[in-house]
Amino acid sequence: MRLRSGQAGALFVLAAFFLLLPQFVTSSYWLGLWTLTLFYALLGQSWNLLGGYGGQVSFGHAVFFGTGAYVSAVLQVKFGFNAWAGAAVAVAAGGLVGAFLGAVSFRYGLRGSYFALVTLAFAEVFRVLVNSWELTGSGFGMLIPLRPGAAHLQFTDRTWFYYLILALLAAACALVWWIERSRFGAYLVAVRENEDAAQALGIDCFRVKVVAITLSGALASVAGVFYVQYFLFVDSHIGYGPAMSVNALLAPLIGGAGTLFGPLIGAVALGALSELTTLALGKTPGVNLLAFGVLLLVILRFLPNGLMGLFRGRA
Amino acid sequence: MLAVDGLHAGYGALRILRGLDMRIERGEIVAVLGANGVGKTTLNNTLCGLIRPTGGAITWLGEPIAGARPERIVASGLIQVPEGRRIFPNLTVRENLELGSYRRARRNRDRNLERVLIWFPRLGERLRQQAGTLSGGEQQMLATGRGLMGEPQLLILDEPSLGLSPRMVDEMFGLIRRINAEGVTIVLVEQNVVQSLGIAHRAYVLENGVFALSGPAAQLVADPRLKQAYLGL
Amino acid sequence: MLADPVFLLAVAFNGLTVGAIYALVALGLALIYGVLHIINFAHGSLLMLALYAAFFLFTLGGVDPYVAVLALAPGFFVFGYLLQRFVIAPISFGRDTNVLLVTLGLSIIFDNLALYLWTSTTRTINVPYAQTYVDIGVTAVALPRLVALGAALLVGVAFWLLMTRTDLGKAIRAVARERQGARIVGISVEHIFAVSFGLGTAVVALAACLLLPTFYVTPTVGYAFVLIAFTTVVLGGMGSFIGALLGGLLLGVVEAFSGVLLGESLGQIGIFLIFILVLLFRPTGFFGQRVA
Amino acid sequence: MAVLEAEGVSKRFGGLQAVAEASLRVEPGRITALIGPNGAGKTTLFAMISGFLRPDSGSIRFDGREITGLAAHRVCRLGLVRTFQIVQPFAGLTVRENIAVGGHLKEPDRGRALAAAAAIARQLGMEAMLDAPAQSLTVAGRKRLELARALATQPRLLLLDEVMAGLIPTEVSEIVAVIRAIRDAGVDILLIEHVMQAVMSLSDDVYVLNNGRIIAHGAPGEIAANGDVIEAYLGQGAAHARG
Amino acid sequence: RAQPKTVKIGLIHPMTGMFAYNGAQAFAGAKLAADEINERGGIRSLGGAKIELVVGDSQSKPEAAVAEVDKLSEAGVACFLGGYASGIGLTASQAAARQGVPFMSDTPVSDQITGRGLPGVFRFGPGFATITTAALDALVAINDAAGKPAKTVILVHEDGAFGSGMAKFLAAELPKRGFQVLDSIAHPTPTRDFTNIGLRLRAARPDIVMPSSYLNEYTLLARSIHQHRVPVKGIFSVIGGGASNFKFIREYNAAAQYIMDCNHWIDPNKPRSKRFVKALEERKVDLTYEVMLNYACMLLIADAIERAGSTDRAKISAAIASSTFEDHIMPYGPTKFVGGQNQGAQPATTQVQKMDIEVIWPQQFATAKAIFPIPQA
Ligand SMILES: Nc1ncnc2c1ncn2[C@@H]1O[C@H](COP(=O)(O)OP(=O)(O)OP(=O)(O)O)[C@@H](O)[C@H]1O
Ligand SMILES: Nc1ncnc2c1ncn2[C@@H]1O[C@H](COP(=O)(O)OP(=O)(O)OP(=O)(O)O)[C@@H](O)[C@H]1O
Ligand SMILES: [Mg+2]
Ligand SMILES: [Mg+2]
Repeated sequence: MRLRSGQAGALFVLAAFFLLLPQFVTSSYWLGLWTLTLFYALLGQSWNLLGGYGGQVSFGHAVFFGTGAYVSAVLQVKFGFNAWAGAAVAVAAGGLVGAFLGAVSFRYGLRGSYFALVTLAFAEVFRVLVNSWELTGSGFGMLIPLRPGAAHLQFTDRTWFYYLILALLAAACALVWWIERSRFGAYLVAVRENEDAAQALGIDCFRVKVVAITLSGALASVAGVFYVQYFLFVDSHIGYGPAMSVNALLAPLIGGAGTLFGPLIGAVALGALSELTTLALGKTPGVNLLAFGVLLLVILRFLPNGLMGLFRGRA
Repeated sequence: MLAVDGLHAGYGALRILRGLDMRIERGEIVAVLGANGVGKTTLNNTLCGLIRPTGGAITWLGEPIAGARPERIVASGLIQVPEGRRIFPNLTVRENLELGSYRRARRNRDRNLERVLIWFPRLGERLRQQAGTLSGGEQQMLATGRGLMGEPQLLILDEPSLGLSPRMVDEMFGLIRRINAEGVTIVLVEQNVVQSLGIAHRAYVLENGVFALSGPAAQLVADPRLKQAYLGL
Repeated sequence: MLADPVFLLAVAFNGLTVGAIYALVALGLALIYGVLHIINFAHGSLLMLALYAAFFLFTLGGVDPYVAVLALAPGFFVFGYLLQRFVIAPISFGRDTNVLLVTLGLSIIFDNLALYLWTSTTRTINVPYAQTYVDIGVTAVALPRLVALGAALLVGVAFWLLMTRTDLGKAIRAVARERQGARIVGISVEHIFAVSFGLGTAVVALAACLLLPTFYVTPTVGYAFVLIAFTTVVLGGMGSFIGALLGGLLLGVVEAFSGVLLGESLGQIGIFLIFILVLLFRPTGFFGQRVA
Repeated sequence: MAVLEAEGVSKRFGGLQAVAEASLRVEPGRITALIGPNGAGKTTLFAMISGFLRPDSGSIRFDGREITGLAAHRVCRLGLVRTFQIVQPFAGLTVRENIAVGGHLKEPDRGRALAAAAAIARQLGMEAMLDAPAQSLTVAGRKRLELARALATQPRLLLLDEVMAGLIPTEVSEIVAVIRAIRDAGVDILLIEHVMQAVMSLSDDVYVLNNGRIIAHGAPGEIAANGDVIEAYLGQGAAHARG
Repeated sequence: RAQPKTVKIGLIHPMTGMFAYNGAQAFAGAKLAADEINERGGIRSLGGAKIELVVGDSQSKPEAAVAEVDKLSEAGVACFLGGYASGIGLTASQAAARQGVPFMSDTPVSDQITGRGLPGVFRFGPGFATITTAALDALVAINDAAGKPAKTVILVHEDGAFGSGMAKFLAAELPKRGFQVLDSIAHPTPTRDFTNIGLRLRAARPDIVMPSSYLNEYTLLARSIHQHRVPVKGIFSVIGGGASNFKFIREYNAAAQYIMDCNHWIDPNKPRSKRFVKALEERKVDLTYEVMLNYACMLLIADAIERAGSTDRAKISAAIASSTFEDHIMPYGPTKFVGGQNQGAQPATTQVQKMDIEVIWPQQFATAKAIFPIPQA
């Protein structure tokens, strides 16, 4: 299937916007925000692949994110790996954790909320483990030594981080776009809709789900690697805490789960929302978050299909 | 007993019923016939309050009920045995039947349960089985039994013979007659045209959102238009 | 130390009393979870609100938490009922993922409202009986702990009776799986949802009243209990109340022992390992049933 | 050689012997029907043949190959496909997408699978609904969708579980013609049906299952006259011929 | 000369989330100092420019802290103060260094804060190594003075950077000082129940329990030790969240009695400290170490700006680095930064005695004598 001209146009505008953004945004604060937004979009896209397309709702996506972050950090700090090599291993590790988690939970036919809670529990197990293990820095967390230079995946000019995350997100979107149009994607969606029927049509549901969770895990660990290189620090709460799991599902759900641009749109919307509320009400601690919560409900009330529902409804 | 005037209903922009008129008298068996997807089930669901009509009036026992909440309609004795059974798969057969009298006739629950089990002995053998594991036909019996547990004044049966063996179909039709004889008014939606017309007093034929034909059942059986459209003769 | 049976019994019993609170929080969650099929992210925040309510009743009105429960349980039932019926349901349009987001939004609102209204200061109450000990042979147990254990057992059994013996309970279970069918027999699905949410919230209020004498209140206090409550629910089996009860008690004991063996910190792993093991070998939990 | 051979297949649910020592054969080029009272175990037998349930005992061979206990998706890949009595659509997908999922078994390309889906829909008279979401179909529409999806996999043997329930007589005749055409295209068929009009006119071979056991086997005419079958299944009402 | 009317100081405090209480306390301390400076005429070398505090809520999360650092440095803050927890402090100070804005850490104890050699990152208070060494000195001295009744120790600590860090140092050092470490018990934050730890302590019968936890857990732990009548000779905590919190002492006086704590604390004998304590009472702010350190840091920053005579960040940074500021409330000598770490920084050891918190060590700051071992009733 080829792109229709409208889609191609939209894609072009989008690409141009993001590519040229650093030309206009000189504030490092704003550039940082955009970088974080794209980071959330990437994390959200990884969740979207499994949860949105595959219908396997995970509440513990931190388990992949944290693995990416920790593996790359540990390899660099404790084993002297080059950051790029560490990143490659970390992404593979994220995929592996995904495959393992998928293999055990899907083998027993865990579905729906059960699966959600199992992922949550796995994230918790990992959190407790890295928090007690000497190798992972236990309670201290992992601090990556400053070593500026592209060779170490550290950039003093943060514009490069922005382009890095943009490229990663674009790659993730391309992957999802390709999946959407492939047999695998059709199978994934079929499994989401009805496993019995899928099985009857010759689909190996187990395999499809395991492949999906492996890809999703690898993508989330890309986000983890990025986080660690960007902030040069990770600890158990950041890596495996529930907050990151919530971040992973928030953007795609707000934007529109099971849609290509849902996570990006969701991340942008959430970023804007939290900026606006902080700007308007940041003086008293908590009030801005309160307003954020209220606005979240308002969005849901009027856009039950997520923001992508807006576009779809019109089309 | 039930009067439907100029009823309109549908799903969103999709208009299915476009001005139905219908009268049901106490004690009747009325058959509603129509090809697949013309809107028979939509009509039933609108009568029961599951779908809000977009126009027209429904008068039940002298009161307007168009747009009323389904629990109110059930409480007043208008009960349906739905298409697709809609039994509670996670409850036992017994619990399914008990919930049939959630809104009505709770007091006579034990007596009614006994009656239902006489009509459907198979259910009696399976009282503690999870309803979701019943065979297709057994589920149909359960759905019918559950409807009867509420002591309906008007019972709407949406394809009660679906998935039943020929012998059970006969029994089902016999049962419908008996229930009717006990004073329950019946609206029967069926694909089994010949047999339904065999027990119905009157019938309506739904086409393109309106009733294209109606009249006494005996008369309709012989109607060439019906034969042509439904029996392919 | 580990060979000392008295010590082990003391640990076990203590685990039971802690598990009782888990069970109570989980019972509420199980109900909401079983019916709405969704994780109520606001559960911890509701616990927090109930703790504050009990706290202020005590400090401002001099009402003992054990007396306050008589007002708070019904009060929170109504609160939960209204919350579901007029906030969660209309906003979520009955969609699972949206319910999830709505409860997430609610928890953000409640937490920060509490922070704004009552600040982040830790608050505790001092009741005389918190220091009263009951000697049960192997160990001395604080009275509030015993009360909590008793209450959890009672509520667990009451819930089980409610769900299996009453029409309301059957309706709740029916709605969980077949909403259209429920409407057809005259069950108001919206009402049942709200009742379930209300009941779940009421139990949380009860848990709060039992917890307050030996615990503290801060705007984030709920998080200490939600994760474990989720775990309990799955362990016990979805929609099973006896399961939630036993799951909670078991987790309390497991936590106690693994805490003693591995240290409280790593000991948390004990809980999750049990959880994962159970899921692997009995994927539906102890009492969960699988419907084809 | 028979396409499908089930021998002494049994299945027990708790205290209930749902299928007991049932044996049947599907001969190539013929349409075989499985009938029997409600709860006789027909669907259960289908589930075992298609790999959804593992039989307690007995053996099932497809094309001479042992498939007992093989996973459902593997059975399907061998060319044995079932439909569900209690329909299982991919509710959120359109009819076209539903059918294409079946088509993907043999056709990796998305575009071609979607095109093939449209062709099958046309064959079954569903082209008007191609872009409707499956959840908006009526029960009869969903039954047809079951058939369409199964057909899209280009099976060797098709197991149809009450695909005609809920159709009016004219529609039954249409589907009967469709099934004949499928058979003529070289697909063997085993079907469960309560609509006797269809069973009588379609099938070459009839097996009757009662209480989990095969109680009769023969040509449709013989079966209709069989006293046991009348007693257990057809009922006396069947004496006055229907349809 | 056009002088700026205000000098902006960015406060990176956790105003929401897990550490909201600590953030609020920290803010109160900084605010008190800023108010005092402004009342007394602001920064004189800048023509009486007032100090304007700009709060950046770190939400108890590093990402948010970094975003706030970026935002505030663009808003023109001259210097940052804050961090609270080590993870936040590490990332926030790094971001500040990137922006070239000096960063004064308030309470993070990880020695990595200044150990990374980031320019412009300072810590006024002591780090792990200093605190533990001081704690051990105090412990040994107090034990010796009592005739060495205590020989065995159990460590109880929260499992994050701060508690684990403490425990690691102590476990390595205690044996060298003649104490046997029977056990080291880590617990998460939050921990729901301390009964098991109480039971375990009672079974192991250590002479001394050394806890390092945040306030809520500390409170539960102290209650558990008290309730289970763990027969200890002393409770000696290292940065115990509760032992130096008057709220805890008021509400659980019996459980708090005789607890010793080696922590950030003021020198109570200085006149400025007395004014400080009074001012806090007037403002109804709990007297906790977050308040003290932020107050002291704020004064130090103001002094540096005064000397720099400019809001230029590099100049302020240089002024801090060369600071010899003395007029603060902490029991430190004149300030002297080496590699960002204030060399004079040291903790005080306090003990709860009746309704008060008395300083019992180092001797030159002491307000009371240590009561050890705990008198048996
Ligand atoms: N939820 C829905 N959303 C959209 N369209 C629907 C929905 N339910 C039914 N329809 C459409 O409405 C029309 C009428 O459906 P209805 O179920 O009332 O037909 P019916 O006469 O009962 O058919 P059948 O004999 O197959 O049961 C059909 O074309 C169907 O596709
Ligand atoms: N999982 C199960 N647990 C318990 N009993 C079951 C289970 N599945 C099926 N049964 C029972 O096994 C029997 C056979 O069921 P099956 O669905 O095979 O019948 P069937 O012949 O297809 O009937 P119908 O014509 O009504 O569809 C039924 O009595 C049913 O209640
Ligand atoms: Mg219908
Ligand atoms: Mg069947």
